[in-house]
Amino acid sequence: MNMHDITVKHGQELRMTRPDDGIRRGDPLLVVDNISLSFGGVKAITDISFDILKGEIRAIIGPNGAGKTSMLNVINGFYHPQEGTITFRGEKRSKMRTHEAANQGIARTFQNIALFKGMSVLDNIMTGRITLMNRNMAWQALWRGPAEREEIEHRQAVEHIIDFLEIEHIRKTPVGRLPYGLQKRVELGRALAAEPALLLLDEPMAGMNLEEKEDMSRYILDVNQQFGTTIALIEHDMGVVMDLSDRVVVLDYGRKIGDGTPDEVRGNQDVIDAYLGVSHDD
Amino acid sequence: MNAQARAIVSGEKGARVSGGPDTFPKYLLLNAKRFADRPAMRHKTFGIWQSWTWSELTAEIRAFSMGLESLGLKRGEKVAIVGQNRPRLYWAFAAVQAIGAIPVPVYADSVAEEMVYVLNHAEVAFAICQDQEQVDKVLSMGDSVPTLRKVLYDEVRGLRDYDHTNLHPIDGVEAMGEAEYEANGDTTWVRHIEAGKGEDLAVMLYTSGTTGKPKGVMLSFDNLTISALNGNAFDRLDANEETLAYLPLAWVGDHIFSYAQHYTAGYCVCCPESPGTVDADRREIAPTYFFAPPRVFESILTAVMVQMEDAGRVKKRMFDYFMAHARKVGEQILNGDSVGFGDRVKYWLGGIFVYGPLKNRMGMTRLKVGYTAGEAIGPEIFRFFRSLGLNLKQLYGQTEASVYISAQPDGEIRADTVGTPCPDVEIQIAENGEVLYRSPGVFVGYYKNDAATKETKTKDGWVHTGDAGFFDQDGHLKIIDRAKDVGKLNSGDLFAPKYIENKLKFFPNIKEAVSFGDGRDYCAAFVNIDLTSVGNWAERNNISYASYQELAQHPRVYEMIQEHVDEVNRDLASEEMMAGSQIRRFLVLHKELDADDGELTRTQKVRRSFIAERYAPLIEALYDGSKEKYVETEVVFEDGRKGRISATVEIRDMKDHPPSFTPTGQAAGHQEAAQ
Amino acid sequence: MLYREAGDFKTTYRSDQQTFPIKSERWLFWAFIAFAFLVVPFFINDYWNKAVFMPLLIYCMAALGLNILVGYAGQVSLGTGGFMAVGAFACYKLMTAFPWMDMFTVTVLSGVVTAGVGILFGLPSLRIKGFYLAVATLAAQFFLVWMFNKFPWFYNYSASGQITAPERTIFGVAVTGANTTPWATYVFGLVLVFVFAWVARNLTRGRIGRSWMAIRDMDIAAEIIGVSPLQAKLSAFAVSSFYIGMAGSMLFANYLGAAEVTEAFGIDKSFLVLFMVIIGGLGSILGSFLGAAFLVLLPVLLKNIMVDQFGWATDLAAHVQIMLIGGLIIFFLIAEPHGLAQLWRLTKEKLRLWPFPY
Amino acid sequence: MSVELLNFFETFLNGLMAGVMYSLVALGFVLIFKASGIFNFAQGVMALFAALTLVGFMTGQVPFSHLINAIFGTELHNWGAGLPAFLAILLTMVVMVALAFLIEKLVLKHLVNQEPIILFMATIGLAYFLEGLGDLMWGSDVKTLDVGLPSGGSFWWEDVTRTWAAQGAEYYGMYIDLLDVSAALIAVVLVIALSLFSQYTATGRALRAVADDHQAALSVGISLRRIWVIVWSIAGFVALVAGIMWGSKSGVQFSLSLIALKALPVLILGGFTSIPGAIVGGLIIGVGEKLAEAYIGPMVGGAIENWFAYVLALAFLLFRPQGLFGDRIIERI
Repeated sequence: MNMHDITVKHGQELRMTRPDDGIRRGDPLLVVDNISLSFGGVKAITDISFDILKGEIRAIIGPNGAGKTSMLNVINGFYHPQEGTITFRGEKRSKMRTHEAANQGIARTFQNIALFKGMSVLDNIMTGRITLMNRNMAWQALWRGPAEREEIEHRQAVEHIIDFLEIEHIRKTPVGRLPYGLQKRVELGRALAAEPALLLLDEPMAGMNLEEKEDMSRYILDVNQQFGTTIALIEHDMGVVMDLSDRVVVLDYGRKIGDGTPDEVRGNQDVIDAYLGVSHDD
Repeated sequence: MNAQARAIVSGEKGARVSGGPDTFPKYLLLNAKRFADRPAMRHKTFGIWQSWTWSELTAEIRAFSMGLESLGLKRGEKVAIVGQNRPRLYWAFAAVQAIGAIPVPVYADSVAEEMVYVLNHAEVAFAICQDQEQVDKVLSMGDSVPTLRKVLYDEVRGLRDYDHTNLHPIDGVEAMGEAEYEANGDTTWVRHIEAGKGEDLAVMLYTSGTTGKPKGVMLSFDNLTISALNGNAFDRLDANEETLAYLPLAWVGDHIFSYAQHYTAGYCVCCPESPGTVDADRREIAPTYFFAPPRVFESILTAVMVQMEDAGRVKKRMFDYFMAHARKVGEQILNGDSVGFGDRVKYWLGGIFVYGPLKNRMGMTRLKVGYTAGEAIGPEIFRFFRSLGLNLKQLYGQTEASVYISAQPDGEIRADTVGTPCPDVEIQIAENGEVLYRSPGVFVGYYKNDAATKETKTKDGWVHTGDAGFFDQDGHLKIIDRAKDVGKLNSGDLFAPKYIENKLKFFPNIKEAVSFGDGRDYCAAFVNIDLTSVGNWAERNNISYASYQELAQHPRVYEMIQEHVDEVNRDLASEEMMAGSQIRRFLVLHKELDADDGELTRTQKVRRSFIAERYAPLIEALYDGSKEKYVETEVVFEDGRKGRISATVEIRDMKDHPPSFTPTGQAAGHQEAAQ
Repeated sequence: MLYREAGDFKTTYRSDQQTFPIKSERWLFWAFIAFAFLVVPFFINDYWNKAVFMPLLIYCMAALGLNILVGYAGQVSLGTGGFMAVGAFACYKLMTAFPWMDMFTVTVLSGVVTAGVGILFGLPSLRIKGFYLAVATLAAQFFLVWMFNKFPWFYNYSASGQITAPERTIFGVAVTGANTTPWATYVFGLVLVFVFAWVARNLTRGRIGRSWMAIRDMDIAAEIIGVSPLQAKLSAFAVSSFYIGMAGSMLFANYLGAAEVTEAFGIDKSFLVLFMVIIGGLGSILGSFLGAAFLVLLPVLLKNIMVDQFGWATDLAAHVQIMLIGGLIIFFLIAEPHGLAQLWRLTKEKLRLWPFPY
Repeated sequence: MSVELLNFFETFLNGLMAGVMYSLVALGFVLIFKASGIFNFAQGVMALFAALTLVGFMTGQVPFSHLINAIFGTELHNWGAGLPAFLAILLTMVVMVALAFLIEKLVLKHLVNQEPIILFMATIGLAYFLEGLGDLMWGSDVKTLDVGLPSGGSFWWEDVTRTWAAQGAEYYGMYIDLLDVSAALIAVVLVIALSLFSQYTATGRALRAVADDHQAALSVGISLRRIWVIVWSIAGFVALVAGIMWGSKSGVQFSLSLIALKALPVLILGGFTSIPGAIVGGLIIGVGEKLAEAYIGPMVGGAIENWFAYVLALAFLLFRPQGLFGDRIIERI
């Protein structure tokens, strides 16, 4: 961030994505190569490969238990696959701690809202910027000076996100008191605050009514278009997925059964079978 | 009309000193010097009140203005300004005026067709919009506004992918202006400003006339600056005021309060975060100078009462106790009358426990002067605010007058008058009761509508307000109705339907009233009860009812309404011009007047002629002496189905009060409040 | 009711995020501080200092520290007594090894030493959570007390096994030893508590505080969005122990003068401070003060009533007192599980909304 | 067998018997934790309170005598006659059930759905309260308790073991306290009884249902509050037994309440919810502690039993965070 003013005048633009990393729009940002993951002998993911291109919205779909969330967990380093490699921004990832993925520019939201219940909306979103803040404890203890300046710079950025997501009125409300739909939006805000290169959304519209879904779709599209953020999302609502995403990868029982544009996937017989078998699944 | 009414009543001599700036851009340059580091404007955005001093404001406007010129805006061209109360839209006024072009603010909530008319009629060259919504509206007009060359916008959201050949973000325009300033300085710009003169056209405000197409009221810099300076002097407003800009930009009131007075007095105008947060923003800012139409005060009062309903018993009793005391002595204390020591102590205690916190919650702690105008305010509402010690006053104004016609001087406040003529304003009452005025604020004319101008403004500068009114014994103007609606009873007495209806509607239990009398023997009325209010009353009194109709026709409801009508009659009897038109008979309508049925306009105004036709049998019954009448009415339900409802409606007789308008009889009704 | 917030608006982020955003509260706060600094020192006597003010200051410090760990970072600790002992013994060793050192330095360094020990005993928190961790911190409590008992080096081989504070001064004024005056120790403690309460506020309002709270509220999500659990948890243990160590040092050097580890720093200290934090309010700096005040003042009050007023035997009074305190703790937890700070917040909210109920 | 080996066995055996006692106390914790999610810190004080009450009944003390005397200026101390042990135990049991009832009524009922730490703190408050109450009712002096359990060393066992020593070694046989033996036996019986109770009685099954899933248990009509009273009564019973045994051994005094602290490492080792965990964990801790005291203690100056158990449990936990009998934790998000 390079905003030094204490007050933000109108129209100052917020940069939501990281500085250019040499990857051009349309080139692979993340490549998943032959990943397999198992828990105590139970295979959750078997030999999956796909890529996510910079600037696209990539959907990961599949019936319940297909391994979608596990896949996201692998991408952001929470699970460590037994086999296969992940290449992010051209670098092959070695085994790392979970929070390092965030440092590399991967942010995400969660299927079951994972906000920090004891904190306000503002603090939750500020927490999203934790990887971008670096004043040490001595500065923090003194506060006046560098720590406060840093805090204010980031507050400005966060205020832009609050403005973007239209949650000004709940800025200082503890998140626990908010209705579900708003919590989802705050969670998106927290992920955006990290200025991610890759944004992972785990069922961003689960449990929402039609209106809320439309709102959320608009925000996702706006994020993608306005900030050029690459997005990978899991979603159950097929209509939403097909409208939003540029390309879709389909999982079933931990295996990849389809990959391509929404239209290609729609015509794929394996995908149709998989979904027919579980058509009752929301 | 008697001889006194024909006389011209004049306000004091105005405060204008010759030699001062005569246009707003000139004021801007002056303020940048005299108030350089004082706050000029604030806007709640990104969580705090972003603020600009006068010198910062000037820099912004200069950049904006020079950018507009770079874009090709020429002297004399019109620029539409569309949106809510945003700093940049206010800046746009001065930026446009600086290069001699004329701003034309447009109601942000008007639909595209209305907007097309205004933009076309005004022949705008540029349109400055707030956001995507307004830009879409303007762009949707396509070629139907052939003069339109450029569209500017404030908020970029959603507009990124639009074709930007003729669409510009204000940011970009300011950047252009800034670059120009860096390169060539601002001498040309300042020369433009100096070329402006007081008699130049400053702004065009379109009035949404009740009939016909909107008319473009042309106001000159002189009109506005003189009116504003007079207003400042009248209420002793200076650069220390803070106001909240929340009313439509296109409305003359906002133009005076948030622009003309802002520049002439040099005070700070605060723009709310969004229309939905106005209440909270007002609480934060606590304006010292506040203006609102009666409905705003009404909704504040309603909110107070509703919340107090849910308060604990002790708190509620304390509230009631102190509010009763405030009603007793609050206004007297505010007016500076002598009040006993004990009462003062009690009022002081009340200030700590109730009035202070209440003002704090309403954001009126710092209020120096507040105005209500636009229509008549309910006396109860008016008194409520005044009894808390808030200096709320009434004002009578018009777009054509640059607002100020008459206003209440401090200490001479009454709920039912609109005060004495403002400084530099002369008023006379015409033969038919119509109020005429003449002042420096009188508009130049209607744009491209000489016929209408002639109709409204006489050769020697008198303007027809279209309102009927009279001066009372103390020289205060009282407005009774639209002049064309005022009729005569067969007895020759004046019949002012809206005046009577408003008196009825001041009772919370009465939602709507329609009175009849023009060309008849006596005055009679339909009354519509207020379901919420009467419903609550019924609940408290254990009256059960199954429907609106049943409640409306309940004998005890009738009794209650009868009392209200009687009180209105007593009130009317105390007024010289109205004593003859007391309500002789009334009925309570069995259904709620509804816009879906065409009985009300969409803005909730009564459609008198339609009602007269639809309920002809009832009106007939009002005048044929019958005790009740059976009616059937077709209604449209909420889901669009049609149906019929029928009822037998009771009609009640009232007796007249003897006239009591001698000065000694003035004690009646709410007039006791004065002095 | 007493709040007049209208017109008190914020034009900068700095003023928006200040500690007391409401003007009247700011005034109240500074009036209180002025009273504590400018009035109390002139009227304080030995009884008030020993019975009320010093314990209050010391436990405020300890409660602040524990609240950072339990309330902000969500790591339950029952080792407070042990960490206070570390502070006390560090203080003793520093005082005797470096007689020239002034007491501020000694106290702060004792805190630093304790912070180191705290990090060590905080390591298990990386693997275990909740009650398992709470019980694990008991290991610290028992081990540390045992250690200070068993190795005479810690108490300089004194025959009694006690540590005794020699006289040390600040600006020539004695704050430890036999020649202290009540106002000197009081002001010394007050300055420390004031400064470090301010530091605690600063630490909890920014990045570090948020990383603690994130770990507390949802550790996995916190980790995924980039909070390093290692840093967050260990820094919480370090900072918390730092405060508790200083409190231990003050308890020993400025208050008791002489201490024996099992008696002065037993497990009941751990519980006492934990009670303060819980009754005061988890995750609230104000709560730490309120909790400490409540549990320091209540026994004084009870003792005054029962022993001085009723003339009961002290042991009987002690039994009634412990019972009452236990009962009151339960009562408070039932009445307001979020502590006195929450009670204060609710009252404040009520007063701000006055006369409206919402 | 060498003397060293025999000494080792002796230590081991004593450890096992101490371990059984630990298990017993730990069991009280586990029962309550399983059924209500409460980490009942008052378990130790409950044992003290039970023992105090038992002694009070047996010696015929007047409850609250100090308080009454202080207020009314009387000189009450003793009824003049005590109750026989059997009757006193029965009566104490009634008191403990009443206590459980009161705790549910006055405390737990009002704390439903609170966070675990709040409940935990409430039990610490309860511990303070009971400690004060016990002292207030019966006085804080050290009392002896004798309900007729055998005590003293077993000569028979000494004789038997003396013969195991290698020829010519200077060995006088193993020492074993009969009180420990009987306590261990009673504990074993109690543990078996509790296991059977929870396995084969309707109430026991209800208890387990509640432990598995509160919501589900509620929805099939198990009254949570009744369950709580029962669990706390059982915990009171366990506390009584523990109180009798520890009280008989080392007198009834405040330190008796510290047995709770002994049981805590057992809990982290065995897991808060596992009955077998409590038993096995208790034995491991008991044995480990005695061995450490005997073999490590002398190296560091002794008296390490206070903390050794904790460190043992902690070390264990670092390598196996899910405890002895827990399943491997897969973290989900």
